[in-house]
Amino acid sequence: MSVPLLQLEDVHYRYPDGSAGLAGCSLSVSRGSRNALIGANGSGKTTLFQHCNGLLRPATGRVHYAGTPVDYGRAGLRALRSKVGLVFQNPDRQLFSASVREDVSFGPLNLGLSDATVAARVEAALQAVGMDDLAHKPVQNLSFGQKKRVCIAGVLAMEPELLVLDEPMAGLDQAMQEELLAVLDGLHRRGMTILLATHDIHFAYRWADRIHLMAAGRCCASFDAPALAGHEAELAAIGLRLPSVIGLERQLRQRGLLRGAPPIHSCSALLAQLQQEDC
Amino acid sequence: MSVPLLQLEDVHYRYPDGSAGLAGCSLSVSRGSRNALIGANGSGKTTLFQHCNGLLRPATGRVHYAGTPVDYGRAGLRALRSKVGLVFQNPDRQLFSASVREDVSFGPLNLGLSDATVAARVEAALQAVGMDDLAHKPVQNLSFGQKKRVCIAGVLAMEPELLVLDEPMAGLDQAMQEELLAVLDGLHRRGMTILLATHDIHFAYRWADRIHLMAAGRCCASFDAPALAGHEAELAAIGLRLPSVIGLERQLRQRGLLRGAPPIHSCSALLAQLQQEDC
Amino acid sequence: MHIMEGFLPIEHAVGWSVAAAPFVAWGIRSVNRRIRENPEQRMLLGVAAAFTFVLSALKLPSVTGSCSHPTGTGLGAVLFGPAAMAPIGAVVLLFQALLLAHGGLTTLGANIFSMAVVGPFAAYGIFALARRLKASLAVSVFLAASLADLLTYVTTSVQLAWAFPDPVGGFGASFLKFAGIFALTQIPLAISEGLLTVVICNALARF
Amino acid sequence: MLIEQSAYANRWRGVAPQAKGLFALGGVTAAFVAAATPAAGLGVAALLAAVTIGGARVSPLLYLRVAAPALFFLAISALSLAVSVDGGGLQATAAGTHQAAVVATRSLGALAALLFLVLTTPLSDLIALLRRLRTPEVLLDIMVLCYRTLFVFAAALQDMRAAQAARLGHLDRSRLLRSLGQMAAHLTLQVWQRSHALHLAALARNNDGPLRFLGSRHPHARRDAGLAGVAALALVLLAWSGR
Repeated sequence: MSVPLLQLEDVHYRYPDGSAGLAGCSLSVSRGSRNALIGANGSGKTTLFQHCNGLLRPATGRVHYAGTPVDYGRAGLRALRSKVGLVFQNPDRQLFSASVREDVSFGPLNLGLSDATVAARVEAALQAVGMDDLAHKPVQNLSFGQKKRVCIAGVLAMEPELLVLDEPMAGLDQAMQEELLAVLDGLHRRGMTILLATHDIHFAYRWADRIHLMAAGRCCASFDAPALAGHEAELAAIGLRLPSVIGLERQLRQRGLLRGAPPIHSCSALLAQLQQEDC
Repeated sequence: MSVPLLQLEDVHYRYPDGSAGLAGCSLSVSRGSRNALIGANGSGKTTLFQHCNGLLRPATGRVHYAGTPVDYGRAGLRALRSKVGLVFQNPDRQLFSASVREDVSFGPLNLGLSDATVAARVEAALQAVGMDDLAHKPVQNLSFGQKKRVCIAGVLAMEPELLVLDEPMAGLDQAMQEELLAVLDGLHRRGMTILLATHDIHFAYRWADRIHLMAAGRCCASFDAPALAGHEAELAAIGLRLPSVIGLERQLRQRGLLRGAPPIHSCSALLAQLQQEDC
Repeated sequence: MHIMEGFLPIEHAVGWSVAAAPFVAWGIRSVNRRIRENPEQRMLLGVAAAFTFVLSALKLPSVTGSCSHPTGTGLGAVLFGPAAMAPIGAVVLLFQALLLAHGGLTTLGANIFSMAVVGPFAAYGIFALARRLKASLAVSVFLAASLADLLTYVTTSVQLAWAFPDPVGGFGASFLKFAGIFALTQIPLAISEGLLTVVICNALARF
Repeated sequence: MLIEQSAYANRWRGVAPQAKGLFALGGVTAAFVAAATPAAGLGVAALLAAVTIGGARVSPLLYLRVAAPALFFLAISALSLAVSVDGGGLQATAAGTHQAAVVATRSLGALAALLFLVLTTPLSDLIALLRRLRTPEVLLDIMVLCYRTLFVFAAALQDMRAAQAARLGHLDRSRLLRSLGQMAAHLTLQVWQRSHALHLAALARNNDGPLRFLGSRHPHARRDAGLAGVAALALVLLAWSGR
């Protein structure tokens, strides 16, 4: 197996006010994969993410990026943060500029790139998230879903290798979720490694290559998404149930209603399959 | 049919900055019912809610409460607002005091009740939302879900007849959602009428007695939740699909796998039913 | 720069409280009038106080490399008016004493006088004067914020020197002592605060 | 905020705020009374610190961390009191040293009294106490809203700083200043949005005037205040006799 792109080993972190952040967290993300991190509020997902690009530094334990340990000096952090793009949950707390274009240019300008390069990257990033038509708009006139996409563009413009998103689907209505999903799929096809946090086991099962479960500051299980059915106990330990599509698929296969199709990842896919086999 | 508790008739409203709020919105909520209002972000749900307790006044159209038109004088608004409790989406924008008990006492004190009555109501409201054990904690140390419950307690302490909640489930993880749902079920059993906004058609189908669809500032369809299957076209018009459980149930019934059970409202209930009939 | 709890003799502590009281009282009357005209102002004042508190907890990179905190009074005076800044500043200073042990209760009057009266009025006056003299917005804002910061610190030095005249050189020598010691941190801070306020106003102007 | 943590977690949190206020007042008075004799002043300070740490069970480490900035101010200021500029040189005079000692012990005593109060009493309780003392209503409203909102803003600020740092906004001093300015401007805009939202929320809960709340009940308020009054009086008398 090749070297993982990002690897945390037994990371411990405690906030200055004494509250625990991470307690022996290990996680490995391989290049080009789609990773969903599942955990309740307060399980340490955000703390983990802030370790991914050096915003927080482990008290003990190691963080490796592309096989080398993270260097927490200024140059090292610069390099790491340009490779690991972090999109926070609340757009209103990460967009500061008056206009969309200006905000997206914040990161690449800080990289010290030339104006022409920055301009080109800003346009490319806006296009990747489908916001090029709205680039001149003031940020505060955008919808919540559009703001989320601007946040992603702001990180993409730094051309990271790994995109880390904290609860990207939270607060989005169905149409916006589908738009955002299309953006993520596009990025993944172009080779981007993605790690995102979610509450939603159904979404994780449908979308991810690999699922990581998190509770009480540690990553308590990691497995390939199709193997989810085998991890019912670990899910139950963090208060989640298997997506019902797994049970339904099993029941229908037992009754011979579904034939040799590959595993099905959502109830709507299951329905589509049933209808198709019906014909 | 008895007089609806709340009724909007052809309400139009436009914000001072010119953006449209409501455009011919009609809605009727009957006493004791559970109502889910479904619509995308920006469809006017929040504006509608602000009409429910007189925070906004229709430019044209009428609002009736318990059969009488709303009186927008001071006394009329006081009466209306003590009967229609409004819980906003963001707890950080509606909690005034850092002390949980103080904040919950705010509404009943505004009603001019005696200190003893207020104290009793505060305790009852905190108990109803399951926050009586945590009431000694300062608001800033509560989780997001706990803050939401404090907001609800603050409204319950005014003993409203109609509880209106804007996106109560947004931002909550699964455990918190289940806690909140239990709170809402308890209130409904005690006779409270509930109207809530949501993005989530699955949740609405599972929870509500009556579903209202909203788009572009008007309520474009209202129907009893079990009749959802018959409204595929209206759903499609606002960009939503039928919950897949409806299609699955239909398929399974056609194949004789489900017997005389009443309509099933979620995939997990469907799975449970299948497993049960299997035995 | 806050004078700590217990530092001033009792006559001075009382005296400065008496001196600050009319300004705060006048400020309260003025904001009460604003609230009567527009009830939303009640919320605005409370939120503005929180804003000022949080802003003054911001660590600024200072010219000398050390970090220090802005007073925020200059920006506050320009945004909310000097009259509102007296009650807002009084609450912020009280909270700094109660939540951070920064300043004190017996010295609250003296601190209010320097930071919630002199600072905001100086900022407002300097801003108005600079605008009248046709200085650009940026220059006016810079002068208002940095000079208000400096005047605040001069006032504090006066308060300390008055309370503790030098046994050899009297008030003047004492003033030079206090002003000299705190100049080390305060002058770079005043410049940083001026620059920051300009950046804030530039950003605000674009929204 | 360390003081917050202690105020909600100490053993005397439930004691009526008027009792704690009374004792703190006694402490400040004792500090001023005893100051003429530095030894007595130090005694008052030590006693107050002992009561806070021993009685209310505030962690000594936390106590020191909270006191540190004030002690730093005290050290510099007392030093400048002790020395005089004479001709071209600095020298310590007897009068100056005595004055410095008096001021330092008084400040230590008064600081210890303040710390006793704030480390044992949540700010909500202190605001409720100020309400009983008939503080002007508008100041109380500002206090209540400020106390609630400052945590919201502090969290927002923390998130914004992290977001800027993640996009390399804090790499050097000029970028840092620019980033901080943008952040503060963004926060400034929120002042109006938030106050509007709070206004609506208050209207929705039938408010049309000052913000009123039910104070927390302290079943033994009278007994607490009586005990605290006696303790405060004893402290002042002790300081008087020791000076």
